[in-house]
Amino acid sequence: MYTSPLREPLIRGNKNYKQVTDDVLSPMAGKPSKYWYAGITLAGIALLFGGWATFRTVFYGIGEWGLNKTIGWGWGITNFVWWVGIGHAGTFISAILLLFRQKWRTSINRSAEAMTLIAVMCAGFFPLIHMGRLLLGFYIFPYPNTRSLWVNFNSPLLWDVFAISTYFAVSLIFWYVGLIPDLGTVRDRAKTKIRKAIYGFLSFGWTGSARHWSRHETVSLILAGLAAPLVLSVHTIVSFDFATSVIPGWHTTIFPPYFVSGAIFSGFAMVLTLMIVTRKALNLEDYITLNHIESMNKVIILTGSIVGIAYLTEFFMAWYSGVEFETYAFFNRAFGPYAWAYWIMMTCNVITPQLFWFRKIRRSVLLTFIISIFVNIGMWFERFVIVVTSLHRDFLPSSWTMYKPTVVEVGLYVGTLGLFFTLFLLFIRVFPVIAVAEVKGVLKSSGEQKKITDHE
Amino acid sequence: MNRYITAYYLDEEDLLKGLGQLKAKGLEIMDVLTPFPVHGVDKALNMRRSRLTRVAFIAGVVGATLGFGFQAWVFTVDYPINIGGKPFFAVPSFMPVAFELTVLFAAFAMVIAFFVSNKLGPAAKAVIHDERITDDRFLVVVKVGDGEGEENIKEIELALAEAGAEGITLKV
Amino acid sequence: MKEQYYKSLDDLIYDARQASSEPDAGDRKSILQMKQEAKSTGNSRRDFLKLFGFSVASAAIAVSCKQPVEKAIPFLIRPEKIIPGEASYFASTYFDGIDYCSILVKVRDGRPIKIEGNTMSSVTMGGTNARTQASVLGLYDNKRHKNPTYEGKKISWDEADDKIMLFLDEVKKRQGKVVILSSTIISPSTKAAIQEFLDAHPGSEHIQYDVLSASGILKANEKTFGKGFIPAYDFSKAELIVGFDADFLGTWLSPVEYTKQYAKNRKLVDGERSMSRHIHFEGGMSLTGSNADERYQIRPSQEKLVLANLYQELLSLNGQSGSSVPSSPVDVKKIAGELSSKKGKSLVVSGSNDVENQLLVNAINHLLQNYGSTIQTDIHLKLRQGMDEDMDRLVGEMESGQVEGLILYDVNPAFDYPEADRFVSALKNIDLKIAMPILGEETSEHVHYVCPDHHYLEAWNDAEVKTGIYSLAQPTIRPIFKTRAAQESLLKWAGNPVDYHTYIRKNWEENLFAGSGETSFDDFWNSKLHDGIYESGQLENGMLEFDAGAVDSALAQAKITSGDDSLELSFYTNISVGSGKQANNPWLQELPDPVTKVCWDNYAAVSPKLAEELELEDEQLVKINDFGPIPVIVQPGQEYKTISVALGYGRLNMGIPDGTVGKNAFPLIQSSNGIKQYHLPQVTIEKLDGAYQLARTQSHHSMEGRNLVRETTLEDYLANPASGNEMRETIKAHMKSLYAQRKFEGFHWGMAIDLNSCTGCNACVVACSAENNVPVVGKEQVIKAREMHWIRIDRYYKGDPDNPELVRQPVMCQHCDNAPCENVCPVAATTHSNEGINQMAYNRCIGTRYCNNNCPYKVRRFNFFDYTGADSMPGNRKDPAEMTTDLRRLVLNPDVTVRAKGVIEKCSFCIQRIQEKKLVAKNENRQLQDGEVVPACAQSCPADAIVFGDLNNEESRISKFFADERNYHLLEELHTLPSVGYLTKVKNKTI
Amino acid sequence: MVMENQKFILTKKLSTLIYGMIGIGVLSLAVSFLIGTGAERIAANLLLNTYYFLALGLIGLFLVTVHTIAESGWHTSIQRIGESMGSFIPVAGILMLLLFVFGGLHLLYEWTHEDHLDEILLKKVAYLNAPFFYIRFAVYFGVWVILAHFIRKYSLLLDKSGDLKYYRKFRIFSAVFVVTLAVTSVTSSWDWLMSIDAHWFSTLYGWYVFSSMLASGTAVLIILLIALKRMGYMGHVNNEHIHDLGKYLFGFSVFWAYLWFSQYMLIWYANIPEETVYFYERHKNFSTIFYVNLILNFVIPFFALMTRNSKRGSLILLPVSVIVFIGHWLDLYQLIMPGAVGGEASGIGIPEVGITIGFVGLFLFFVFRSLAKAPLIPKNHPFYKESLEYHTQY
Repeated sequence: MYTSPLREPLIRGNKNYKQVTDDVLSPMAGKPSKYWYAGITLAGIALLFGGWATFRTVFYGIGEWGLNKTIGWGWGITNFVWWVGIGHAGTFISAILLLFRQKWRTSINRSAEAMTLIAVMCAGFFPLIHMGRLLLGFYIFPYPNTRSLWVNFNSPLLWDVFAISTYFAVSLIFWYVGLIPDLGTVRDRAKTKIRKAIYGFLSFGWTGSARHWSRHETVSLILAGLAAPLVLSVHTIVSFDFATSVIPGWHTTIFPPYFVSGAIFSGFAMVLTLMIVTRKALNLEDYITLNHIESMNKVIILTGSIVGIAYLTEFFMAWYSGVEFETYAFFNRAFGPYAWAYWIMMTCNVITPQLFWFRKIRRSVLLTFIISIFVNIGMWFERFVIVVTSLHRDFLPSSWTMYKPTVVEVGLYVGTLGLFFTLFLLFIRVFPVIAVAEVKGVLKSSGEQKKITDHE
Repeated sequence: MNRYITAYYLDEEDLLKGLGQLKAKGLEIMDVLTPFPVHGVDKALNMRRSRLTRVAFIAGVVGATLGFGFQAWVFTVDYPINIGGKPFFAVPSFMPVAFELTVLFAAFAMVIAFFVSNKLGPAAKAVIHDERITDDRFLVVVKVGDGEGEENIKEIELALAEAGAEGITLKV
Repeated sequence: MKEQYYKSLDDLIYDARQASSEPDAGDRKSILQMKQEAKSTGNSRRDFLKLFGFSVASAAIAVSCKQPVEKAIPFLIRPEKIIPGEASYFASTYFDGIDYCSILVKVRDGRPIKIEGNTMSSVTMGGTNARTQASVLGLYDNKRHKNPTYEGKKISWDEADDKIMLFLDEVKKRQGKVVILSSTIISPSTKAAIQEFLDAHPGSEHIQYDVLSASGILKANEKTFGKGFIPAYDFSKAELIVGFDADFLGTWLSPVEYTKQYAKNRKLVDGERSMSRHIHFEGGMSLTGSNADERYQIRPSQEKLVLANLYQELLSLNGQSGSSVPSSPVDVKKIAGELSSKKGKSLVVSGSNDVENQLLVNAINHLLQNYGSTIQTDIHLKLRQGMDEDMDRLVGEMESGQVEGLILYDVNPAFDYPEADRFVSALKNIDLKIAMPILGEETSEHVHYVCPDHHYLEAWNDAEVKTGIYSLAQPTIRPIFKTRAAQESLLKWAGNPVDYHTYIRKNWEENLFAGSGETSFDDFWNSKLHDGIYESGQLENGMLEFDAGAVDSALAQAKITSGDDSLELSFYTNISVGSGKQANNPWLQELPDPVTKVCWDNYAAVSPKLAEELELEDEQLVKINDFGPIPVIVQPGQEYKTISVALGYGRLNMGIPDGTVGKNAFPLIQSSNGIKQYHLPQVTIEKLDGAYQLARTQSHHSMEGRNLVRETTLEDYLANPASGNEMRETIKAHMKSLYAQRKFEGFHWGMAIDLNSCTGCNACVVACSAENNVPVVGKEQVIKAREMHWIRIDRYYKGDPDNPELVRQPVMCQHCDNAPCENVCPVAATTHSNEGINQMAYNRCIGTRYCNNNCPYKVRRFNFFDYTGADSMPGNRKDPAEMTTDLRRLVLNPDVTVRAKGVIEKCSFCIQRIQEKKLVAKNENRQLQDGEVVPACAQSCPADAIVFGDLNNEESRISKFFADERNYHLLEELHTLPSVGYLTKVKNKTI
Repeated sequence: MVMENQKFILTKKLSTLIYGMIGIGVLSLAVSFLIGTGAERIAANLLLNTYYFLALGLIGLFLVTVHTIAESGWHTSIQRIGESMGSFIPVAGILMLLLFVFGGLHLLYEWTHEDHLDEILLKKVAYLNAPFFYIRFAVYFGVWVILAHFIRKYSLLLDKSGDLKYYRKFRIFSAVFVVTLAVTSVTSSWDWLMSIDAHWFSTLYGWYVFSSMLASGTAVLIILLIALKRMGYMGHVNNEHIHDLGKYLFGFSVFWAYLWFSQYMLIWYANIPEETVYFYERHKNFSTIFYVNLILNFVIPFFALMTRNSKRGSLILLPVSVIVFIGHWLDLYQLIMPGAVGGEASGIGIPEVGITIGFVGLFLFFVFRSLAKAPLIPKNHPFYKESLEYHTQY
C-alpha cells in the first residue's frame, strides 16, 4: 500500500517478524529485574496502607474521613472520577483510534487497555468504599426480594453501576479477544510444560486460521464500534452524577462531553507516564517511538484544549446566567478558600498541555513525562475542585463548611495507587505488553524497512 | 483418516502471490494459518463476510428492549413510587441503563458467538501444525482425502513448490 | 377477595377520610381493630408485654436495682387509659429552682420519654424552653445519686434517718441553729414542710439562695412598694417594650411565659395589622437583643446613666423637672418621646441586679402609668425569692461557728457561689451537713450525708408560680434509684413521717379546696391533677402603692457618672446550660447558642473593634484578669468595650463523661451593697499564646445577599402585605415544569414558620432530638461539622459588623414535592409518600450521601459513626456523650427507629405522630381535625411560630398561612416545591 | 479513469436551476411581505438561513482543515468541495450584517429593548449590548474570512507547485482555523442564537449547535460529492471514500443525539425553571418539530446507516443526507423560532420554504463558482496518492 513520504515509520530498527516476537516476549521470560522487585515492593506497601484504611472505613465508619454534614463526597469520589478518567484511554485507543484507523495505536493499545482495566478496578473500589453501609451494598442491584423493592432507575449512581460494570466487562472481553492470538504466540514459544499448559489454556485453542482471523477482525471491529459509544457513555454517566443535581458548579449541561474529553486527556497522560517508563525498562523504544509519543501528545493538546474551553465556557455562563448561586460558585472556585486547588487545576490542565504546540517539546521524552505527570495532578484537582468546592459552599451560607482529608482517605488513595502498580507490574510479567500480531500487521506498511525499500 | 499437506511462506506477500497461483490451478486450500491477519487471504479462500454483526445487532435490540422494558415495568406497573415528583414513565431516566444493556448484550453475544463459531474456548485444544505459525510463518494447509492416491499428493506438493512454498510436508 | 400485598402502612391503614365516607368501612379491618380483637381473645404474649410495660421492670433491670415489683401499676393515681404501645400523657410541673414550666409528660411503657407544654396553663400556655425539654434526660442520668450515703459510703435510709435525727435532737436540746439552704421554693407544700421542720427545730432558719439573683428587683420594689416582690409582667399588653440587658426571651425570670406574651404581640396573621415595637439596650448580643427592632449597645455600667437620662427626658416630657445627669452615651430623646406616647401600653424592664437601676426602671414605668396595665403588683411572680445578703450572712455565720447543722436542698454553692472556696472552708465548721441533691454535684463532696431527692419526674410536688396560679407535679415513673423526696426527708426529720403525696393532698385540701367551689375534694384533686394546674384567681392584697418619694430620695443619693473607658466583663447565662444545673445533659451541651452557634463550651465574646485592636481572632485564647485561659469569639454587635462570658460552665466532671465543659466564671462575680452584680468593671484582657477549638455549628454568618430570610418593615408591610416578598410573584410566574405536578389525594402535609414569631430559642431543637432519638455526637464531631440535629436555626448577620441586624430561620427538611434528594438515591431509600412527605427508609439506605449532596437546604444528616450502638459490628461505637448507656437509652422514643452507622436521617415531619393521630381518628371513625397533628417542634415552640397541617384542607390554618402574602418558600426559584413555607420577617422599625 | 486536471464547468442548465432557486427566494421574500407575514418571522427566517448556510461553509472549511492537521490521507481527494463550501462565509456575513443593521437586531433580540430589561437581563448588559455585539460580529467574520482566504490560497499554491513549503503554511493556517473556530463557533452561537432566548443559558449550547452543523455539513458534502460524481466529475473518488463520509454522517448524527440527550436530560432532570422554560416552550408550542427533529436527525440516519452497505453507495446515503440536511434546518428552526417569533406567529409556509430555496440557490451558486476556479483534484498534495490507493477493510 502506498504511504506518503511525509509519514514517519512507526516501528524503528528494520525489524522482521521474528524480531518483533522476540522483542515483545523477551521480558516475559527470564527473571524480573531488581527494579521490578523494588517496584512491586513499594506498590505492595501502598496496598497494605490501603488495606488498613479500608478496614478503618468499614469498621468505624465514614467518620474516619474528613466529610461533614455539607460535604458528602470528598477524596473518595474525586479518586473515583480520576481513576475512571484514566480508565478511558485504553478503550479509547483501541476502539476509537481503531475506527479512525490510526495505526500508531497498535504499539500501545495492549498495555493501555490493561491499564484501563486496572484503573477501572481502582475506580470501582471508591463507590463501594464510600457507602456508609458497604455490607448492604448489594441493595444496588435490581434483584427480586421479599420486599418487592427494586432500585431507583432515576439515580445517576445507579446508572454508574450499570455503566462501570458494563464498561469493565466489555473492556475485559475486548482486551482478551485481542490478547488471544498473542497468547497463542506465547504458548508456542513456551519453554516449560507448565507455561505451555497455562498459556495453552489461556489462548483458547488459537491456531491462526484465516477463518479465525477473519472473524477476529470482525469481532474486534464491532467491539470497537460498541466500545466507542460505551467509552463516551461511561464518563458521560459519571458526569451525570454531578450534572443532574441542582448544586451550582455541578449542574451544568456541558459536563458530559467535557468530562469525556477530560477523561481521555487524563487517560493519555497516564498512558504516557507509564509507557515512557515501560519502553525504557523493557527496551521497547523501537516500538513505542517518539512518533507514538508525539501522536499521544497531540491528543493531549486536543482534549486539553477542549477541557480548557469548557472551563472558560462554564465560567462565562456562570456570570451570563445571572443566577446568583452560579455566579458565586464560580467566583468562589477561583477566589475562595480552595482557590489554590482551582489554580493548580488551571495551570496543569490548561496551560501546561499548550506547551505541546511546540514540536520540540512534543518530541521530548523527558518533558512529555513531566507534563504527563502535571496533567495527572491537574486532572485530579479538577475533580477535587468540582466535588469539593461546589459542595462546600452551596445555597445556604449557614451550612457552608470546609473539608480536609484524613490520613485514612489518603490511605485509600495510596492504596489504589498500590493496587494499580501491583497489577500493572504483574501484567508486564505475564502478558505481552505490545499487541504482537497487530504490530506485525502494520510492520510492512509502517515499519522502517518498508521506508527504505520505498526510497531506494 | 484425514491427511494434510502443509507448506509455509516467510512473507505475506509471497503467500498472497502463491495463493493466487494455487487458486488458478484449482487447488482447494483448506486453511491458511498466519501470525497476523493477512488481507486478501479471505478472498483467496472464498470466505464469506462474517455474520457476527447480525448476532450483535439482534442481541443489542434484545438488550435495549429488555433494559428499557424492565425499567418501565418496574416504575409503571410493578411498583410505582413517587420519586422526586418525576413521572413514573421517566423516559430520559431509562436511557442510560437501556444503552448500557444494549452494549453489554451485543458485545457478549457477539464474543460468545465468535468463540462458538470458531470453536475456541478455555478447554479448546489447538491443532498446532507448526509452532512458528504464531511467529513468522504463513502456513498453507491442503486437505488430502482418504481416497487420494500418492499421485495426487505429489501433484499437490508440486503445485505448492511451484507456488514458492517451502517445507512441504504431509501430515497424518 | 383478591389477595393483595401491602406495600406500605398506608395500604393497611386507609385513612380516616375515606373510612368515614365509605359505607362499608366497618367491614375492613384496620390495624387497630385487629389489635383490639387480639386483646379480647387473650393473647398471652400481649399480656406479658402489658405487665412488663406496666411494671417498669425495664427501668429497674436496666440500672440493676433489685427492687421487687410490688405493684402492677406504679402510677399512684387512677390509671386513666393505658394501652401498651400507646403513650400516656401526665400533667406535671417542671421547676428546677430557676425555670418554671407547666408540662405534660409523655410516658411510654412506664418510661417518661418526652416533655410537652401544657396548654392549660395561663403562664406558660403550652410553651416550653430548651431546658424544660431536655430535663427528661436528667432522669436517666448515671451521675444521679443512687442511694443515701454517709461520707461517700452507701448507707440505708433508716440508718441515715436514725443518725440524722439523733443529731438533730441534740442540737434541738442546745437550741442550736440548723439552716436549710435551698434554692427558691415555689411549692406551697414544700414550704409547709420546711416550716414544719423549722417549727420542730427552734432557732433554725430557712435561707433561699438563688444562683441567678433578682435581689435588685426585690430590693427596689421594697423601696418603692414597701414589699420585696417581683411583679407580673405582661409583654402582650405592651406596644412598646424597652429592655435593658434583660434577656426575657431567653433566661430572665420566666422566659417561656414572656416569649408567649411577646410573640403574641408580634404576629401579623389572622388579620392582625399591628405589632409591638421592641427597643433593647445591652452590652453583649443576647437572644432577646437579637430579636429587637432597635438595639443599642451600652456597657453594663452605663445602664444607670442611660436609664437616668431616659427618666429625666420622660420627666421633662411630663412637665416635671429632675436633677441633671451626665449625658447619655445613647440619645434617648426619641425613645422617651415614643414611650410617653404609649403611656400604659409600654413596658420597661431591666435585667440588672443593681437596686438603683431597678429603682429607675420602676420610676420610669410609674411615670408611664404601666403599673396596673403591663405590670401587675397584685400578682407576684414567685420565682427568685432569694436575697443575696442572706446567703452572705449565712457564710459569715458558718465561718464564725454559729451554724451547727446545714441542710442543702437543691443548691450547689460549692460551684455557683461566687466565693465558693470560702463557703467550702466554712463548711468545715459545721457538725452536720446534709445534702439533698438529685444529681451529683460539687457541694455534696463536702457533706456528711447525701440524702438524694427524687428527680422531678419521679416525685410529687406542687408549685405556686404566680399568685393564685398553682400547678401540680406527679410521678411518671417509679423512682429508679433509692431516692426519697426531700420534703419527706424534712418531714421525717421534723418528726412527721408522712409520705409527701398525702401531705400535698392534705395541704391542698386545707388551703385550696375551700376556695374552689367544688364539692368533693377527690373530684377537685383529680381534675387538678389531670389538668396539672389550678388557677384560683386569688390576688395579693390589693394593688400596692407606688412611693415616688422613696425613688427620688434614693436616686438623689445615687452616683450617676459617665464612667470610664475601661473594659467591662458581662456575665450572662445562655439558653442551654443556664446556671449549670443541667450541665450533665448532652442535649443541652450540644445545643448551639442562638447567637454564636457555639456549643460544648463557653467563651469570651468580644466586639469586632476590640478584636481588631487587640489582634484577636475567633478561638484565640485570652486571660481576663486572672480568669482564663478562655477562647475568644468575635461577636458582631458586641459593645466595643464589653466582654461577655457565660456562667454555668466549668462544672467538675459534668458534661462530657468525667470531663469539664468550659470555664467557671462564677468566682468572678462581685457584690455591690450585698447584691451580686453580673458584670465586672475595669477588667484587663491579655492575649495568650495558642488557640482553642470551639464547636460551632455555623461558620458563615452572612446571607451573601441571597433571599433566604425575606424581611420588611411594618410600615412597608401595611402599605403592601407582600413587601419584602415581591420576588415571589416573579418566581411563581416562571414556575415551569417539564412534567405534570403530582396531586396528593388524601392529605398533603405542610408546615409554615412565622419568622416574625420565631425568637430562636432552640426549644424545638431539643424537642426534636427527644422525639426522634437524634444522637448526640459530642464536641469533636461538632467541630467536624457533623452535628445531627434535624432542625437547626440558621442565623445571619446583616449590615455593619459593629452594629449588625440579626435574622434567624429555622430550617428542617422542606419535604419538597420535587425533591432533588429523592431522585438521586440509587436504592430508592428516600421517596415521597402519598401525603407529600419526603420519607427516609433507614433500613434501605446504603449511605452514599448523594441525597445530602443534592439537598439545597443541607438538612440531611449522616451517621458518620456508630453513634447509637445500632451497628451490627461490635466495638466501634462512638458515643462521647454516653448517650447509649442502658440507662440513658430509656429515654428513646420507641416509635422512632434508632439509626445505624452509615445511614442518612432527617426530619420526618414527625410521621409517627401523624400516624398515631390518624389511627386515633380512624378508631373514632371521624375526620382528622386541623391542628390535631402537632410535630414535636411545633409543640415545643413557646412563640407558636410553627404551624403544621393539611394543605389539601382549604380551611386549615396551614392553608391560610400558605395563602398569606408573606408566605414564601426557601430557594423556591429552584422549583423544589417545598412543603415548608416561611412568613416574611417584619421589623417594627423606622429606617 | 482519473482525470487529474479535470475542472468543474458550470453548465447552462445548472446555472438556470440555481438562478431559478434564487428567484424563488427573492419572490418568496416579497410575497411574505405582501401577505403580511410578521416582521419577526421574516427576520427570523433570514437569520435561520444566513446562519445555516454560513455554518455549512464553516463546516466545509473545518473538515478540510481538521483533516489536514490530522494528516489524513483519504480526505485529500475531496478537499476541493469543502474549500468551495467555505466560499459562502463572506456572503453570509454580508447578508447577516444587512439583516442586523436593517432592523433585524431589534426584531430578533429581546435584549436590544434597552428600555424594558428586567433584572436578569440588566445583569447581562455588559455582554449583550449592540456595540459589543457588532464588534464581536466583526471579529468573527474578520477572522474567518482572512483565514479562509489564506487556506484557499495555500491550497491552490501547493497544488500548482507541489512545494512542501506551501503544505506547511497550509497546515499552519488550518491549525489556526481549527483553534479559532473552536472558540468562535461557540461564542457566535451564543450571540446569534442563544441570546434570542436571552434569559436562558446552557453551557453545552455552543457544542450542541456545532454538532448539529457538523452533521449537516457532512450531509451537504456527501450530497455535493454524489452530485458531482453524477455529473461525471470526481472519478477518483471511490466507494471507500464515500463509506468514510457515510461513517461520518452516522457518527456525527449519533454525536448530535448524544449532545441533544445530554442537554435535554440534564435540564429535564433538575427541572429548574430558569432552564426548563426553554424546553417548556418547545414542548408546548413546537411539539411536532421537537419530535420530528429527533426522528430526522437521529432515528433515520442511525438505523439507515447502520449496515456497511448503506454507507458505501448513494442509494441510501443520498436520501439520508438530504433528510439530515432538512432535519438540521428544522433543528435550527426550533432553536430560533420559539424565542424570536413565538408559538402563535410562527409556522412553516411560504417564507420558510421559499427563502430557504433561495438560500440553497445562492449557496450552490457560490460553491459551484468556487469549484470552477480550480482543478477538482489536488494532485500535488503530498497525501493525494495515498488517497487514490485508498481502500479499507471496514
